[in-house]
This record gives sequence, structure tokens and C-alpha cells, in this order.
Amino acid sequence: MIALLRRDLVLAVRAGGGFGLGLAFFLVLSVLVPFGVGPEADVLARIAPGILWIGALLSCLLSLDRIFALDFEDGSLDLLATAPVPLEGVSVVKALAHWLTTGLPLTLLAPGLGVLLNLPPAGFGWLVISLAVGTPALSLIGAFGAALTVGLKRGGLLLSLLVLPLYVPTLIFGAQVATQGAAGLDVGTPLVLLAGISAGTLALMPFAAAAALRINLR
Amino acid sequence: MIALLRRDLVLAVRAGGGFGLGLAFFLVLSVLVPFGVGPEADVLARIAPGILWIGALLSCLLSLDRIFALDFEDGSLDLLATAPVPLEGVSVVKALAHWLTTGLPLTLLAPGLGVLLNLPPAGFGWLVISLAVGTPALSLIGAFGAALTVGLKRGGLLLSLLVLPLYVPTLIFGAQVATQGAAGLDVGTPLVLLAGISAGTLALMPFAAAAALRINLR
Amino acid sequence: MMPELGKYAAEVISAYAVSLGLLVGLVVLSLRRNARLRDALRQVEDRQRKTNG
Amino acid sequence: MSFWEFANPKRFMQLSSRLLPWVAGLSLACLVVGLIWGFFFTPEDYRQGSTVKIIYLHVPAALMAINAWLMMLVASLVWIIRRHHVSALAARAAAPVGLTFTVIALITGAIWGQPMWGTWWAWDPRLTSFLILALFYMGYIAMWEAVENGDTAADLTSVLCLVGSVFAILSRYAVLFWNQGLHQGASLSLDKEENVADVFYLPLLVCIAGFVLMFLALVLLRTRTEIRARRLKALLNRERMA
Amino acid sequence: MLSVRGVCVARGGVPVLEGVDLDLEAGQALVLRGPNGIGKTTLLRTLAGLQPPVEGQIEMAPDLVAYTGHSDGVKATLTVVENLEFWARVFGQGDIAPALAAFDLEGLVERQAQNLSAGQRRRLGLARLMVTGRPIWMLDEPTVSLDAASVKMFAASVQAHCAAGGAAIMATHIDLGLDGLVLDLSPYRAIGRMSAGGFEEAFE
Amino acid sequence: MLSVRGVCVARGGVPVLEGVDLDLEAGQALVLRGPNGIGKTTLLRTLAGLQPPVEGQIEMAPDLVAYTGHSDGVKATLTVVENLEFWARVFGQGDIAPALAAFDLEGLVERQAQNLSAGQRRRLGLARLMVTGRPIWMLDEPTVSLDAASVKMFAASVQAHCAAGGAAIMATHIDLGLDGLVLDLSPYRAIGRMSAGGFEEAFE
Ligand code: HEM
Ligand SMILES: Nc1ncnc2c1ncn2[C@@H]1O[C@H](COP(=O)(O)OP(=O)(O)OP(=O)(O)O)[C@@H](O)[C@H]1O
Ligand SMILES: Nc1ncnc2c1ncn2[C@@H]1O[C@H](COP(=O)(O)OP(=O)(O)OP(=O)(O)O)[C@@H](O)[C@H]1O
Ligand SMILES: [Mg+2]
Ligand SMILES: [Mg+2]
Repeated sequence: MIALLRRDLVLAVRAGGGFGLGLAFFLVLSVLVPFGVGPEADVLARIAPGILWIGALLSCLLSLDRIFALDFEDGSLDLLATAPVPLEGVSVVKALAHWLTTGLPLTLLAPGLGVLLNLPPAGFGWLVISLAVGTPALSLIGAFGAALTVGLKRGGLLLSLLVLPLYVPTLIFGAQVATQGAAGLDVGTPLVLLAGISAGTLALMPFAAAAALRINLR
Repeated sequence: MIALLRRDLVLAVRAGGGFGLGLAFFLVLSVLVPFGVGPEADVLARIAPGILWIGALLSCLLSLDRIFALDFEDGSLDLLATAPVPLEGVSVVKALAHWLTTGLPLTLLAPGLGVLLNLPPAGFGWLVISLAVGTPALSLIGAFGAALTVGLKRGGLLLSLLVLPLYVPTLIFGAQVATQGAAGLDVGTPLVLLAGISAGTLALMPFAAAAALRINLR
Repeated sequence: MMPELGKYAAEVISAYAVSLGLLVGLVVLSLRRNARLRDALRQVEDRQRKTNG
Repeated sequence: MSFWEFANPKRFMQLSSRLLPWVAGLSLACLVVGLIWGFFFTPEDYRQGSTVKIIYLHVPAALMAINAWLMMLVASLVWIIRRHHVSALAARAAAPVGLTFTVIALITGAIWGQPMWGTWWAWDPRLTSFLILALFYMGYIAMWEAVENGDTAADLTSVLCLVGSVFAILSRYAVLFWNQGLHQGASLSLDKEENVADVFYLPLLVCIAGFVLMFLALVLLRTRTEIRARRLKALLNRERMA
Repeated sequence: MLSVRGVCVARGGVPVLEGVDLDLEAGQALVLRGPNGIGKTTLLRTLAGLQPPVEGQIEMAPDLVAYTGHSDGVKATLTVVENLEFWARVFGQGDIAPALAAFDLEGLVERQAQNLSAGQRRRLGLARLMVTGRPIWMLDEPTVSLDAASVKMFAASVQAHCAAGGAAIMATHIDLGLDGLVLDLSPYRAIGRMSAGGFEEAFE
Repeated sequence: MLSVRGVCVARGGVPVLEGVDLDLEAGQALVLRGPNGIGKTTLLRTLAGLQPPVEGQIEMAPDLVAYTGHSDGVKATLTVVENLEFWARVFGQGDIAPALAAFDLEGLVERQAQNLSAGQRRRLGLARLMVTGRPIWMLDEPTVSLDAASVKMFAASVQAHCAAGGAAIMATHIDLGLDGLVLDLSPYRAIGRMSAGGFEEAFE
């Protein structure tokens, strides 16, 4: 299990593009927003938390298809399925690897981009907290979506369409925490709900993902 | 040359994911923005043109690596280089095919998404015009970036990194046309400048792209 | 010794610290890589001179 | 002696090894004198307080950030037209130096901006252009790293540098058009009226000289490294073939 | 048609073959031989004009070559006919029927290339040569994946091409039963030379 | 080790071979023959467990097979050593040195796979077999692009594998010089059957 995690992390760092692409994308999005929206600091400050959350979500979305697809193509997934590890565990580990290579760096990068987007000083802490709490849910839900679509033609397109609606609650609460925090308001309720979503997905999604994998490997 | 265009269009429609993914992505982005930023109509109306332009640009960016990479991998690019068509022409045609499958549908789809984002009525016309005039430049610049990075490891990541700064002027003028149009202001200057960029890239980029291809095929 | 920097002391000193840090870092990295390659190249040249007579 | 003698790697190695200690020593001297002068022995500005001392890092770094790109552009052109390897390698050697200067200008500017404008970052045209310049540098360096074959990398990065320069200028105008800024204009002009006071001016000139010389020294050193790296790779290849 | 004098070719900046001389007349088929990694692919790519030689002369009128490499440029999602017609149109040729017939592809015309077996796919790649209308074929391991019958088919089409005034130069490890010329590349292995440009040698 | 009875295999929903019987014992090497498109690839994929047979029995203990197809699963951006070590680790094996030695890859260890010649790359794909530690090798046209010396190298490693109690089953068009068994697939061509599931036949 730890070996699998290690291997996935090494592959993510080594294999071209996959790892950095999400981060680069996040950066690109944040740098571009002012060019599109205009340079007014107050408008930027108003939308900064939401934009950063959307950027984080999209970066996750774009790297989802790598969770299982590459292993499926080269047959490693068959071997893993017959190996003495439960597929539920494989799903958790794969989601964890995805989070470590996407969600975590995004969370760490976010404050820097917050500066560029004139995020109010009060917002930095809550932005990081909301991303740290919320991105695991993105990875777990994404792993389920990836398991559903593994081995399909047009998998990438289908995956986005399937996962998008599932992401909406996480996005709403996460952006709410960040936005209200930046505005100096109370964030208790959305933060609790966000944490609830993360905990809930952690409890349920691995089973759903494993079931989807079993069907797709048949 | 027309045969090449026809083939690329057929491939784009037939080959899984590639064609629709950009559009789906554009849609996703626009739908998510209200969830992230919050539902206030005036904020949304203010940022709508900019967000739509950024969405269009990102959709282009994501589909760029298909312009040459697939043909390089299966050897078609070698064959095209020895065929009686100049590589400059190949670059133009490829950029055109990319535009027809990405920029044009985006332009047509944009008004619908404008409704979702509370774009002021005055803005629709200018949004479509700015996208119609500006997206060809995105495809042409993108073709150059794709030619530079064809056959490289980490090509995808590098491609975004290279192309992003090149996109800045187009984005600025395009978003300006859309924003000022939506606000009922005069858009003459930025529109002329945007058209100038498109014309300039059309005149120059194919040569740069062909030069990069020749180097990469060596 | 230290000049009176007033209320902006933190800014000025951090600006100097960051900049000098970056510059020194660049210089050290450049020197280290130069030395490493110089030695590696000398080694290979000696080896090839020996085998080629 | 013709300038093109530098294009011969052997001559370049000889000349640069003689030149390097002088350039490096001189640059160190200028930097030490200029920075100590600026930091310890200049008064506070009546408006900006002690933050004016940041100018001794900010302005030279900003100047050299742009000039480094110009030098890379010239070197790329020389490579494309005359195919002198040393020129391509000098461009490669200059890029990380230029990027460091850009980052220094950005960071000192951001630190300066907090007390002066009340914000770390504003989408001022000059600041924005520098951000874009930093992205160009990053892309250029990444391109060199990504391509394994030296000559191919030199060709590709040269094309990138040419096209990038055109777009960098275009971006500069686009950004100016897009937003009027907070940043002050050039104050090193010859017009005495606009210039900063002499007390700040003289140490600043020394610092600028120091940065120019430091850039030269670093480029010489790093070009030597790159030449050796090429030769080392070729030698190892030959060893493997034999 | 093709005359090569003292050519040195490099891959990845490393010279692999030097001093190669060869001539090709109309009607001739020349087979290049040599162990894996000697530089057959590199030489063919250079002759086809895809990369410049490090030194030496390659004399040939322009636009004579049809090149086929290790990967055959077949699009997986296009049908056999669509693939061939595309190349026919790029090269300004009209009729693809003779090519389909020569490589026994008539039963597969509506099949997408991704649903071909490896050998069928290779036959499609070879049929492409016939729709280029080019006189010099340059072929890199054309018979990969082909069974004995298909190899004969291929040899026959090369012979027909040469008989019609064309020429072919190919790299292959197996015996085609062609009565063509053979050039062994082993003697041309580049060893003395350090790098393609000579830049690295100009030291002390 | 492997026993196949009355197997029917399909590709793209179309049955291509039916009634195939074969047995493989430890120490045996079995060569599958047949013209292009007969269904060798499809059969091997079925035996390797990559797709289910339409009907018939395949008896084999689990986790015995190492499969190599037309595309050799080599990652272009990893070096030779990295490619091999990755697979060794996936299969829980330690030492890759014997595999490097058996396929003469020692001089290329630091080379990225994309900078190998076609034959060198194929040798790397074959070396992968030796680091799986699996007893049954299933090989689809393993000798593509290999020169004569490399083919001998490959044959020797198959023989060594069989002598050590392994087994191999391979599809190839050329003669390897192995004293193994040969199975011609031509008699098993599926003609009577309409579709894989039998659903479409259950009409009128
Ligand atoms: C990240 C932020 C900043 C960037 C990227 C930046 C960039 C530049 C550049 C490119 C120059 C070169 C001027 C020339 O063309 O000669 C410059 C000069 C200068 N900057 Fe900044 N700057 C930044 C922030 C600031 C701030 C906050 C201040 C102070 C309030 C400041 C004060 C100056 C001054 C006084 C000069 C000298 C002007 C001259 O002599 O030309 N800068 N800066
Ligand atoms: N970047 C590189 N650096 C050094 N050597 C390289 C590089 N890329 C390729 N080579 C070597 O160049 C040689 C020529 O390769 P080429 O593909 O031309 O061989 P080939 O004769 O076609 O072999 P095959 O029969 O296996 O296809 C090979 O030995 C290869 O390993
Ligand atoms: N979707 C499909 N519909 C109908 N027939 C198909 C489809 N996909 C493949 N086939 C056919 O299935 C047959 C078996 O292909 P397979 O790849 O197994 O052949 P093979 O024996 O490996 O040939 P080769 O020696 O050329 O590799 C081929 O004749 C092929 O054309
Ligand atoms: Mg070859
Ligand atoms: Mg097959």
C-alpha cells in the first residue's frame, strides 16, 4: 500500500506534464483573470476567493483522468486487482496520491496568487484553511468519477461532465468560507459543512470507486 | 491543403474527447463562476465578459497540444514534411482546423453562457464580435507553441507556460472590447488593435511555426 | 552603526535581505556548477588521453 | 582583435579566464561601495522615509532585467545568422541571471509598494509587464531544459526569443492601454528637473555599475560552464560509441 | 536519380555514419543492411530531406521522394479508404484503386484503421506509397509484421515500381527475394568524430 | 501449465477463431503461425486474460503470465534503467542486471527510450519480460525490428527461460531457430458464427 503510494508519487513527479500541468494551470488562470476582468483592485478583491476556488477545482478536474487511466492502459490495474490489497484501499491510496500532488500544492500556492488578486489580508488564512479542508473531497469524488470512466473512449469529456455536478456542494461551501472569511464575517457554518463533506466522501467514495473499478475490469 | 483541412476536421469530430472537451470545459467554467463568486447579479454582470474571454482562452490552451502532437507521434508529420505542401501552409491549415473546432464553436456558444452570467444586453453583440475577431489569433499563436514543443517530454506543461505570456495582448484587447461594449462605451480602438493582432499573427506565426517544426523534425 | 530606519525598518531590511540572498544564491550556484563541470571534464579528458595514448 | 574571436570556444575560454577576475572584482567593489553608501550614508527622503534606500536594489535590478533579455535577443540573432555556438550558450547562460534580476525587482517593488501605495501588488503597467517578463524568462529556461540535443535547443529557444520579444513589446503597449499606473516614470533622465536628488543619484549610479558588471561576470562564468558541459557530453558520447 | 558523396549523418547531435557513398539509378532497388542501431533510420531520414547531413553532398532533384518510417502515419479513427484518399489528395493523385488492389486491401475498405491487425495496417501504410506518385521510395523496415504472402506482394510491387522507371531504397533485416543491390553500412560507422558541429572539438 | 479447450475468441464483436485447443507444459515453447489477420493477437490477448473468450475453457493458475504486445509498453521519457526498474518493482523483483545483460543493453542504460533505435527499443521491451519473474511468456511478434544477432539473443533467452522451468507462447512470422512446437491457426478460422454473444442469432 505504501509502496503503491510511493510509486504513484514518483510517477507523478517524473512523468511528463501530468503533475505540473495542474499547478501551471492554476497559476495561469489567476494571472489571466485581471487581464480579462480589469485591474480594479476592489472588483478583484471581491471575486478573488471565488476565482481561486474555481481555479483549484479545475486543476483537480484536469488531472483526474490520470488517477486510473494510465494504470489501466498498461495493465497495472489488472495486476493490482489480483494483488492481495483491497480495491477500496487502492482507491483511497490513489485519491491520496492525487491530493498530495494536486490539492496540497494548490493550497500552498494559493496565498501567493491571493496577493496578485488583491485578496484582503483577512482572507489568506481562511482561503488556505478552506482549500486544505475541501480539496481532499475533490480528490475523493474525482477518484470515483475516474473509476467510473476508466477505459472508456471519450473518457475525459465524460469525466468532466459526470464530476462537475458532484463538485458543486464542495465548491459552494468552500468558496463561502473563503469569501466570508475575506469579508471578516463568521465562517463557522460553511466550514463545518465543508468538513462534513470531506469526512463523508472519505467514508463513502472509496467503496463506490472500488465497485466501479470491479465492473470496469470485468 | 483542403484535403488536410478536411481530414483534420473529420479527425476532430471522430476522435474521442478532443473536440468536445474544450467546449465542455468552457461550459463548466462559466457555470461554476456563479457558485464560486456568489450570485450577486451586478458583480456577475461586471465580470462576465472577462470571464467568458478567459474561459475561451483556456479552452483553446487545453486543446493546443493536439494540433501537431498526434501527427508527430504516428509519423504523419514526417510524411507531410516530404509531401508537396509547404510546412507554412500546413501550419495555417492546422491552426484553421483548430479554430474551426474550438474558436468558432466557442464564439457561437458564448452568448448562451452570457445569459447565465447576467451579461448586459448591450454586451452580447460585442462579445461575439470580439471572440470572432480574437480567437483566430489564439489558434495561430497556439499552433506556434505546439510546433515548438512537439515531441518533447513535459510538452503539455511547457506549452502552457510558453503560450500564456503570448496570449496576454490578445486577451487584454479582446476582453476590453467585450467589457466596454457591455458597458455601452466606445470600442473602436481596442477592436482595431485586436484585429491588428489577428492579422499580424496570421502574417507571421505560420513562418515561425514552420521553422520550429523543421527544427523539431530534424 | 546601524542607521536609523524609522518605522520602515522591516521593509528596508527585508528588501536588502531578500535581494542579497537571491544574488548570493545565484553566484554560489553558478560557481558550484562551474567547479563541478570543470573537474568532471578534466577527469574525462585525462582518462581519454591515457587510453588514446 | 576581432570581436568574433569570442566565437571560437578555445579563444573564448582563454579570453574569459583572463577577463573574469577583473570583471568580478570590479563588480564586487562597486556593489559593496554602492550598497554601503546607499544603505548607511544617505538621508531619508522627506516623503518616502527610509524606504527610499530600496532604490539601490530595485532600479539596477529592474534595468538589468530588461537589458539581460536584450542581450539574449542579440545573442540569439547571432546564433541564427552566424551559427556561433558560444553565442547560443551565452544566451542560455544569461537567462537565469535575468530571471533573478526580474524577481529581485518584483520583490523589492512589492516590499516598497506596501508602505508607499498601501498594497503589495497593483496591476500597474510596469509591474504587470515585469510579471509577464518573468513568465517569458521561465518559459525560455524551461525550453532549454526540456530539449536534450544542444543545437536543437539553441534553434528552438532562439525562435522563441525572437517571437517572445515581439510579444513582450506588444504586451507592454497592451498593458499601458489597459491600465494607467501608479509607478513613477523614468527619473534617471538627463533632464535635471525630474531627477532624484544628487544624494541619492550618485550611489545609485555606482550600484547600477555594480549590477552591470555583475551581470557580465556571471554570464562569462556561466557561459564557460555551458561550454564545458557541451564538451563533456560529447566526450562521454564518444567514449560510449567506441 | 540520387547520388550521395561522403555523407555524414548524426542523430541527437552524435554522428552515427560517416563517409557514406551511394548511387541510385532509375529501375534500381537498393537494400541497406546493418545491425540494430548502426544508423539506417538516420540515413534514410537524411536522404529523404527530413534532416540535414553533417557533411557531404546529396544530389537529387526535389520532390522525388516518398518516405515511410517505422511508424506509418495511419490514422486509427479513419477508414482504410479515407486514409489512402487523404494522402492521394495531398500528393495530387487521383485513383487509389490500384494501391488497394496491389496490397489486397479491397475487403477492408470500410474498416477503421484501429480495427486492422498489425499486418493489415502495415499493408495500408505501404499502399500509401503507390498513391504518392513519387519515383523514389525510401522505406524503413517495410516488412515489419507482414506474413510471407504479404512480403511477396510487397516485393512484387517494388519490382513493378522499378520496372516502371522508379527506384527504391530500403532498410530491412530480412531477405525480400529482390534481385536488387545491397549496401552494408557497417564499414561507415562513425567513430573518430566527436560531435555533429565540430564545436566541441575546437578546444585545446 | 496452460490448457485451452474449444476456445472461441472475438475481436470487435466478430469471432475470428473458434475451437482452438492447445496445451503448454513447463519447458515448452509454442509458436503460433498464421497469415496476417487470422487472429494471433486476439488469441494471445485472450490467453493473457486481457479479454474473455466467447466460449471454451482456459485453465491456468492465476498470476503466471507476462505479456508483450505489438506496442511494447516502454515509456519514451524514462531511461532504459528507469523503465526496467519500474517493472521490476511492480512485479516485486530485485535485480535488473541479468535482463540488461541478456539483451545487450548495458551500453544504453542512461539513454531515454525515445533516443533508442527501433531495434534497441524492442530489445528493451523484451528485457522487461525477464524482470517480471513470471513463468509463462506470451509474445506477440517479438522479433519485429530485430537484426539477426538480436534474434539469436532473444532465442537464447527464451531457451534459457524454458530450461529454467518456464514456458513461452509466441506469434511470429519468421523462423526463430527454436526447436519448439508450432501451431498453425489457419484451420480454426471462424466462419459459421455471427457474433460474439450469440444474441443476434437467437432471432427467427
Ligand atoms: C513589483 C513592483 C514593481 C516593479 C515590477 C517595478 C519595476 C520597475 C522598473 C521596471 C523600473 C525601471 C525603470 C526604468 O525604466 O528606468 C523601476 C524603477 C523605479 N521604481 Fe519600481 N517597480 C515596482 C514597484 C515600485 C514601488 C512600489 C516603488 C515605490 C513607490 C517603485 C519605485 C521606483 C523608482 C523610484 C524607480 C526609479 C525610476 C527610474 O529612475 O526610472 N517601484 N521599477
Ligand atoms: N540522443 C542520442 N544520443 C546518442 N545517440 C543516439 C541518440 N539518439 C539516437 N542515438 C543512437 O543513434 C543510433 C542510430 O539510430 P537509428 O535509429 O538510425 O538506427 P537503425 O540503424 O535504424 O536501427 P534499427 O535497425 O534498430 O532501427 C542508435 O545507435 C541510437 O542509439
Ligand atoms: N471491429 C472489427 N470488426 C471486424 N473485424 C475486426 C474488427 N477489429 C479487428 N477485426 C479483424 O480481426 C482479425 C484478427 O486480428 P488480429 O490482430 O488478431 O490478427 P493477427 O493474427 O494478430 O494479425 P497480424 O499478423 O497482422 O498481427 C483481423 O482480420 C481484423 O481485421
Ligand atoms: Mg531504424
Ligand atoms: Mg497481430
